[in-house]
Amino acid sequence: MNNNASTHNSQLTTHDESYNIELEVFQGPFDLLLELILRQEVDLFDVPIAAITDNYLKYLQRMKELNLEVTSEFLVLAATLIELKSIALLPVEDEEKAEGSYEEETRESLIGHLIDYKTFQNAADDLYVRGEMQSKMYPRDVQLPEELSVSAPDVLEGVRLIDLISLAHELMQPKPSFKIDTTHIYEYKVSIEEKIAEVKDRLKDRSRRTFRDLCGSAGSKIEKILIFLAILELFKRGEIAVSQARTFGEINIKLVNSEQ
Amino acid sequence: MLKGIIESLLFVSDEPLSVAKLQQVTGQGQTEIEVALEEIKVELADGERGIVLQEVAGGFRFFTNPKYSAYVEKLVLSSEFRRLTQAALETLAVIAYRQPITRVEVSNIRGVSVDSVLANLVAKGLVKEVGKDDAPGHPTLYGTSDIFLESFGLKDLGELPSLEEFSPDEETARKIQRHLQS
Amino acid sequence: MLKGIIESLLFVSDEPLSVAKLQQVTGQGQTEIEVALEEIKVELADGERGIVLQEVAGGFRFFTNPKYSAYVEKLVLSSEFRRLTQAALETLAVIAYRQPITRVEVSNIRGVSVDSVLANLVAKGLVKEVGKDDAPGHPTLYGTSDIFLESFGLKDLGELPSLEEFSPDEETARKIQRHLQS
Repeated sequence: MNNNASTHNSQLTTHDESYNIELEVFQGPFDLLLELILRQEVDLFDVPIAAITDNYLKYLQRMKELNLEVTSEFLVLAATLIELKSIALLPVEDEEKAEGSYEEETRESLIGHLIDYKTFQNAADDLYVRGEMQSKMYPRDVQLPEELSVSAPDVLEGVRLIDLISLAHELMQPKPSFKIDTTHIYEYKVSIEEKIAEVKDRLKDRSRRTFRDLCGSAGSKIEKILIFLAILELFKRGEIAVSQARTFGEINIKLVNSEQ
Repeated sequence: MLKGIIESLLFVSDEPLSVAKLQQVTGQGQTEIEVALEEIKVELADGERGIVLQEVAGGFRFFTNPKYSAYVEKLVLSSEFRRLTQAALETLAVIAYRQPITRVEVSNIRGVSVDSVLANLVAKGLVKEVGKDDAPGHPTLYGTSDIFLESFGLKDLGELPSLEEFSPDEETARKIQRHLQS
Repeated sequence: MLKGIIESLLFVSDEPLSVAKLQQVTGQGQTEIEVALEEIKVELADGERGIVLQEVAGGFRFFTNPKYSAYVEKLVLSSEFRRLTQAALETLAVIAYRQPITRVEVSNIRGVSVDSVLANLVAKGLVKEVGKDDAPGHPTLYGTSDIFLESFGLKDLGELPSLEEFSPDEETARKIQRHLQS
């Protein structure tokens, strides 16, 4: 499975580079994801979600390099994609892949959301065409002929001078800059490599730990995902052994110690 | 005669005139007004005339034929077209089709925070507060304004194409499905 | 086609248009313009139409047919006609205190485009062009009119209370405060 994924990966990477999509400011994470999906004109009915995830992350990286705004929403979607990717990397029994699984639900909801979003994007295009047409049509904003404007009701009827002054005063205040306290927002700086080291440390500390135990310390969804990926990686490298006594039971993890 | 009266009223008015208003000023019945308006509209609709009659925001108003906009702009101070950003258009589309709607609901559909875009649309008068939601905290509900209808040449919201017409085509939907399969 | 263009120009123009001006905007010769104007005039001259074309000092201009003046007056006198919008009031307030001021400067203060609002204030006679700025492109400078002074019972602009003296009352101050905190 792992092999499969990486094969697709490399194919997609070469292909993608030839597209050379211009980096623009995307109207949000769905916009970016849609762009990636729809520009991938290659007919691969089994393009793994991993490929989309990789591309998406690559974009975020380039957006950051170009100092484009990467808001937290982009990162949340990235986390969701990574989550789907990591689930997809696990060997799954056929019957477990049945509908209604968590993975299935997440993916269905993401697909539904993208389709909804695309619908509104199309509606926005329609509005654009209408607005453009209307902006070419000029109404008549012309003073009334004098004989009429004399008898016309006072346009300022009911407006007091004090009202006008209040308005002027308010409008001429220096614009308050709505500063948002950003001290609680920080960049997530931990890499998978660091998590791998951390997991190893904790396993050295105590030779056997459960999966639940290892993930229990995670503060955020993305951290949990990183720990999970770290465990997968360690397992692949053969550095840890994983065992599970029964279905849905605790997953025990221990270091494969070469010295022992 | 009634046609002439209505023509002169539309000519001096600086806002769309509703059928009710035209009834009130002319003392004529609804049917007569509607027939006269239709006649004026048809006469002006040959595509070559300088003026067109359009129903916007619940009333009728004369506009210049869009075909001649280049000349009109040469004469009057060319209004730098208030081109809306893609973000503003998307937000406006969501509000137009889902109103009344809260800020958070718009954010959820667009996948990003819409605070500043929404504030800008309110400042431009295209979107307005229309009430409070019953949900906890009673968030403000937003809807589109008459200025919105006028700016996009719409008689009323019913003139907007149904949202179903904008569903992504089959190929797009298939692509989305396919690419998110693991 | 030329007839249509001229119709649209006459429709939006605030003043009589001379043949020379029409030549300049359309790029057509004097004879072509004159022929087109004559055609428009004849078409509108059947006595029943709402709009008539007249040659007045300085050029040609559309007027409402005098036959229907009673109806036009009734419309103009109806109370809700010509009421100022909030956007118009704000624009007026800025111009009153910052005149002479360009359109772009007003936009900057209000944070939105003011094109149509400004045209409307000029049309209502509250604001007028008072000169050209020295800046590149020599944008038009706007100021308030005598009608504006009269409406507020002011002898001259010097009688406008100074803005500095004016500080918001407690409630307004509290509102702003609350705004900043939320």
